[in-house]
Amino acid sequence: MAVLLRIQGLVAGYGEARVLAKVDLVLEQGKSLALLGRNGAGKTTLLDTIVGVTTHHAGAIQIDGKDVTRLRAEQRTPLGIGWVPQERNVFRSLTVEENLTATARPGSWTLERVYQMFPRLKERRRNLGNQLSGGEQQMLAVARALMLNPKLLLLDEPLEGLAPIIVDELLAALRRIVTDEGMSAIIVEQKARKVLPLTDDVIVLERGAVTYRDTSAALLAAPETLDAYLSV
Amino acid sequence: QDVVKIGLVLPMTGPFASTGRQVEAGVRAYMALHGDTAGGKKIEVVLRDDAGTADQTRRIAQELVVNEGVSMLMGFGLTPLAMSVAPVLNQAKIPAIITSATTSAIMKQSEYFVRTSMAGPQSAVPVATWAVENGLKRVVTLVTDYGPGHDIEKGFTDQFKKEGGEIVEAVRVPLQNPDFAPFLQRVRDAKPDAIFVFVPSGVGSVFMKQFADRGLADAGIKLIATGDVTDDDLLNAIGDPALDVITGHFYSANHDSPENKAYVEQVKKAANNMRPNFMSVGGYDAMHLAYAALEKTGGDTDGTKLVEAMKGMEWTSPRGPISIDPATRDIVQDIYIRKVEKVGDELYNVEFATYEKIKDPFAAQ
Amino acid sequence: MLTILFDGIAYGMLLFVLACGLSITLGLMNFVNLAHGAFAMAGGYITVIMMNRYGISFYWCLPAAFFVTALIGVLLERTLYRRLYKSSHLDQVLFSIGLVFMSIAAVDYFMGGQQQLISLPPELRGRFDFFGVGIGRYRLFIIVLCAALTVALQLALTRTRFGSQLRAAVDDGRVARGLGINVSVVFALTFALGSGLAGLGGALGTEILGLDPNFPLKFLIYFMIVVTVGGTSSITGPFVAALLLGIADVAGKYYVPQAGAFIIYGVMIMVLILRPHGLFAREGGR
Amino acid sequence: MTAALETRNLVKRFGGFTATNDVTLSVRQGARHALIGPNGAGKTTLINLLTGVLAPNSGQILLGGEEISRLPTHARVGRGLSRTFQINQLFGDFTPLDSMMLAIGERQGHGGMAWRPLSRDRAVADEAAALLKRFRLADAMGVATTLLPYGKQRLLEIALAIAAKPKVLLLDEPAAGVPEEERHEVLSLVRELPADVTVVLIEHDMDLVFSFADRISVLAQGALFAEGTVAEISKDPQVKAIYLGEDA
Amino acid sequence: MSDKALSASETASGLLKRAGRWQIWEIALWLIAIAMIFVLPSKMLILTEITILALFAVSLDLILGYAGIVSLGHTAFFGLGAYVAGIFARDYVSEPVTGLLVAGAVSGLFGFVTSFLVLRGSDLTRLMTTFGVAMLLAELANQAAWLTGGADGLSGVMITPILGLFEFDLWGRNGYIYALVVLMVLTFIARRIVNSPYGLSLKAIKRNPVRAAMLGISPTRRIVVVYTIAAVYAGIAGALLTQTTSFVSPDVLAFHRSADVLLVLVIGGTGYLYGGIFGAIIFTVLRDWLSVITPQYWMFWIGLILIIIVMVGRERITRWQAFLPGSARAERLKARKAAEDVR
Ligand SMILES: Nc1ncnc2c1ncn2[C@@H]1O[C@H](COP(=O)(O)OP(=O)(O)OP(=O)(O)O)[C@@H](O)[C@H]1O
Ligand SMILES: Nc1ncnc2c1ncn2[C@@H]1O[C@H](COP(=O)(O)OP(=O)(O)OP(=O)(O)O)[C@@H](O)[C@H]1O
Ligand SMILES: [Mg+2]
Ligand SMILES: [Mg+2]
Repeated sequence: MAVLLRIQGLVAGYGEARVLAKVDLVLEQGKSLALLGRNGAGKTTLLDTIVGVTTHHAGAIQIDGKDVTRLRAEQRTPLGIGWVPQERNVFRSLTVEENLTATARPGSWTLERVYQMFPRLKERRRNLGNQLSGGEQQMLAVARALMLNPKLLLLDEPLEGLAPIIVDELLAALRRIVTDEGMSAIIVEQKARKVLPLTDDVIVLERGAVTYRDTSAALLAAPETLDAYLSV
Repeated sequence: QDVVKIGLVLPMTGPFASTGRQVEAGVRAYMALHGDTAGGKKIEVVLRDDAGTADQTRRIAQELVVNEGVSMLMGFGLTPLAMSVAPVLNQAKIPAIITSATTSAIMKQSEYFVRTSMAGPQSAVPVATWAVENGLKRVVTLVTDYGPGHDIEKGFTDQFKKEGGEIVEAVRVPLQNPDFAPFLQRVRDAKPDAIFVFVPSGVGSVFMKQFADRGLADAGIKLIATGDVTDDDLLNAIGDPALDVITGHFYSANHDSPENKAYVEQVKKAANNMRPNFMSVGGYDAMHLAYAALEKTGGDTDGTKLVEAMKGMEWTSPRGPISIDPATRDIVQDIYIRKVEKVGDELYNVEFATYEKIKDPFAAQ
Repeated sequence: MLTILFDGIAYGMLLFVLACGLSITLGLMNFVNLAHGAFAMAGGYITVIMMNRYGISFYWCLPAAFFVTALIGVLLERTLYRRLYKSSHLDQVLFSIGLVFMSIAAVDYFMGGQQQLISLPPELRGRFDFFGVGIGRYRLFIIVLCAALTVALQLALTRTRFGSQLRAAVDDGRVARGLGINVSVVFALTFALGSGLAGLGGALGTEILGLDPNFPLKFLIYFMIVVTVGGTSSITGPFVAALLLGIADVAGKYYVPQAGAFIIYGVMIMVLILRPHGLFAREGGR
Repeated sequence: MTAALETRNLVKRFGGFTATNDVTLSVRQGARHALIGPNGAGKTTLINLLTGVLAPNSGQILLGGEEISRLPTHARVGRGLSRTFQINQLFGDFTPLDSMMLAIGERQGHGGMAWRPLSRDRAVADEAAALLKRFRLADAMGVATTLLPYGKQRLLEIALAIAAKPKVLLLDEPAAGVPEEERHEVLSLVRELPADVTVVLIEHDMDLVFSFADRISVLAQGALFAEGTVAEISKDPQVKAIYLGEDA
Repeated sequence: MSDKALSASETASGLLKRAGRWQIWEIALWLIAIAMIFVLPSKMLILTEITILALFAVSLDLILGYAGIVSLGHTAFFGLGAYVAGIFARDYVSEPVTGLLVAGAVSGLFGFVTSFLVLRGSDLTRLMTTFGVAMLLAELANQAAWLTGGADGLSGVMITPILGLFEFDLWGRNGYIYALVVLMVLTFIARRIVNSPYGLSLKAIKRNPVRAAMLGISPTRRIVVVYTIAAVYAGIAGALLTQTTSFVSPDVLAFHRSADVLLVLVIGGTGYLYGGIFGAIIFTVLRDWLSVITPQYWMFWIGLILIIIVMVGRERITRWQAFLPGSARAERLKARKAAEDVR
């Protein structure tokens, strides 16, 4: 299978500060990856670096075989990146619908389709971004990323603040998207046990470096290892 | 050779910068035409900008006195600016020649003020007389709402009523006023014979255009004004709307005398083809007064002696014959009634009647 | 009576064209651009130079004022402004005031300090009577032009994707870029639009307001009042505010001239006491 | 016995949308009460109404039997109401120490003292230090809040609410963003509070809710949908259908 | 952290003490200001002007730097103080210290009344309401000519010697000493206020009003108080201007003064009280120097300098403080380092 994302020796951070230390990563098309680690391990930083909104210090990033290391964030998106930032960052002075359409790209994900997935958003579609409940904002952020019709979906704690029933639905939907539509996904999540059953591979970050990588099934099968990496 | 320093304090920046520019041009023109020595001393002018702010004026004046050791002060673009230096003069006992500020009240603040610009209503009074003589009986006055405006309104009104005219309405326009429409409409609706106007010169040009645009002239309302409105410097830019406007003032760049010809030429040459206006002639005459006083004292720079020397001084200025009233230290001058006409390609205030030796009507009160 | 209303509307409209560029940069881009008046002044001087030096028709001057000022805007945006989007409002104030000072002195140096005046084409001069209402031709021209402009702007900013992208970029530039919006282009274009409009306003305003190097400071306040009273979340807000203030000011000065200078400030304070975020603030909007 | 916190027929509308629909709720003193419900059910809105961030369209709020619906936020805090926010609300460049000094000083009514140097408030400083230590923030007490890792900020958010020594503490998703393994620890700090402190918890993590709460209210579409003990709610088929899903 | 061994409460009180401690550069600044009396006797007038502007800016810093209220009409209080001092000296008592107190009181009262206008709304709203108040006051001063002298200004203000002892001389020496003493006293008071629990609560309101209210702070009352104090300060600054120049013109209420003081404060930096003082020094000296060199075009250069200041970054310019031992900024840098350790 084709390699969608290849990261080599990546060092990045904020301004002078270096958060990531030599991260290597390969993700194939149609595969999903769980990205785990404690608070402050650098998970968000890694996603942000793939998107292109952090300071890059060294290393290379390839998407779909194209070197994007030198490209700015807005130049990378057209190559097929869909991003759900950790803090949701819904555009506050845009309505729900404007939030969805402002950045949308043509493809199979349309307004109707995301509304179908999140009926709640359809009900609130004339609300301004900052008048949504926490969970609604989370849904909007995911829907917004889908509207970009990406090849690679980057989800930073997408389950946070969602009702249990929605969590289940969303995870099931993500699974379908990855297997049926060949979209790839990297999911950062605190609730490791929720996402591992649905992802193919997993890596664990610690202080900006990858300290564990295996298939998700393997990690699930070894609960002690999981505890060792994730508990305090 | 000894140096006598003259401190010239003017608003060179800010909304009144054009006053400063004109006065400075007048001062420089005088020195260009008459050299830089008087009474055996070399004259040096120290120019400072007060940006039209009274406490700056005062500080600068005080600094000029204590640090630069100037023997005379000169300038002061606005009434409050002049007012603010009065305490300095009284303490330091040096003369200050006012080149621009016009209200009557200033002169009482210090024995050391001498004025070569004009006293507020000086030019308004003859306009009132002329108006009545020429059959304009019902008049609306429109002045800018500040000291000089009030003075002029009163000067005009008093004289106009005395001569038997009727003031239909007195309108005051705020100093910060972008649009004259409501005021002009009010004037129009009052249907007077004429409107008498005083607004500061820059604003005057805007006023003139709006006056023309609103068709007041077509409605049979004549425009009479003090010369500020048809400022020589701006007259060409105002263009045709200014034609035929009647104003009374002490200076026109078109004044027919050899002194004036030389003066206008010199200013144009030195200041980028700028036409001198009534403000610059104030600066020119201030320099003349300073030179003449120094000649008279034989170079003595004692302040009291200089002021004494200035009192009663008479000379022919580019504006015509003028003198300093020994009692009030204020200027006595002829006021001309002028009409805006085309002279060659350019517009000028053409003088056609003269009221001689006009004093500040309020000085006696 | 109706004449006063008409004059008020025209004055309000003029205020609006002058201020709407500011409501774009301040309201939409959240940049406190006190140099807005300097752009308006640039438009004014472009008109003056074109008409008085080269005798070009007034009608050509208007688009020229718009485009040349917009170009100046873009140049400054690319070189200077762009570095300050993330700075605090106070930094922006300091910077833009600096720009105002420089522009005042520079214009003074090149053009002189005196009032600049233009002569309108004859068909725009004077007035005509319409059922007893005196209508100034030029004022009518301003009203028509501004009304068209307002509608166009309102549509452009609320109905187009560009409008959404602009607001998104302002809300959160980092995430906007991460989602593929070319924030710097969006900002540059918007800034160009804002300064172009200022230039157009300056060109239109020269005749009525006069033009001298102090223009940027003298009128800044009026622009700010319009934008504040209208609220910063839309274009219609400032539009209505400009009309309200224009009419209140003109009518107030006509009927109670003694209180002339108090009116505009009084109205502003009243509105802001009742509606602290301006007349048309969206709840939760900026 | 009067309830610690009570609402009567509380209604809040945003335009035509009813976010809180006639909610009548009673929480007894010392309760560990959880408030759950689908996204957008109106939980945060309810907390905002209770604390005075929003004004209700109608209805009443009673704190310890006293009507507080018309009081401004700070007055409600003064009467013993405190909360954390769903999204951290901290003081940017304040250090945790500054923040705690502020919170404790205010509780003791020192906030109006303009003439006493902060450093002379020894008692307040000691209490602040003790509380910071309890929340594992002692090492970071001199560091600007924004520079702290998210988890620490979350702890500070909760510590601030507790510093007010509330009678009723409202927690809006306190564990959001905290890793699975640390969540229980956050709540254990809350559980350590004196037994007479009433706690109302909003949370979507059912493990936490079920282990923490003794009573649960379910909101849906702005209205009270169900109420009962943990056992009752967790088995309620309707709650499962609209909120919990199958595997809870 | 080096002091890990210390108990938490000792660390805490250590940190708190350090925050309020007198810094070397502060003391140096005041000593230099005093030394000026002997070193630069010919510059007393401009030094007085700086001192007055500094006090005015300190007053603005109290509301802007600490409570986060931007004002474009702060000169309302300055001007009011100036007029009150002038009228009071003309009609009642011409002794300056009395006048100062009266002017401060009247200004403070006006500040108290108008403070209710700045309680709500965004920055822009506050900017414009304060501005509007100042403009209304300016217009009032212009219209009430019987009291204020209108546009001509209030003349005939005779100021008798300070406390009956020290006369205002032409060199401005006593004027400077007088203004400096007032500035020092008021700055010390302000310093004490901002380092108190009350000061802390102001800073909190500025940073996050929602949370501040949730800690039981009533923003209204705190803001009203600080606004009133700032008004007193500004009024006293205005009175100083009147007394050292024995003249008041409507200019004291003009817009450019509000703008200038804002510029001054922003140049010097907000929120540490001395910003106003440094700003006043920089701004006045620069302007005076430039306007002597080029009376017509000094604005251009001031503008350029402002832009350069912003472009280089005010932070970077004021960073000099960090290199002084024991400064608050040095502490902050150290804290930043400590933050890394915590991770
Ligand atoms: N804007 C920033 N500037 C400087 N440092 C930052 C910034 N954002 C994060 N950091 C630091 O970078 C490190 C990694 O943070 P990151 O957010 O990537 O971790 P994370 O694994 O996503 O943690 P969490 O589980 O809390 O989301 C942390 O030490 C954090 O303090
Ligand atoms: N200012 C507002 N204007 C309009 N609607 C609003 C406003 N604030 C909230 N809402 C709506 O009210 C509803 C309730 O929101 P609330 O934040 O109380 O939900 P919640 O129960 O806390 O949900 P979550 O679990 O997702 O945090 C939401 O649908 C939201 O869109
Ligand atoms: Mg993260
Ligand atoms: Mg919520």
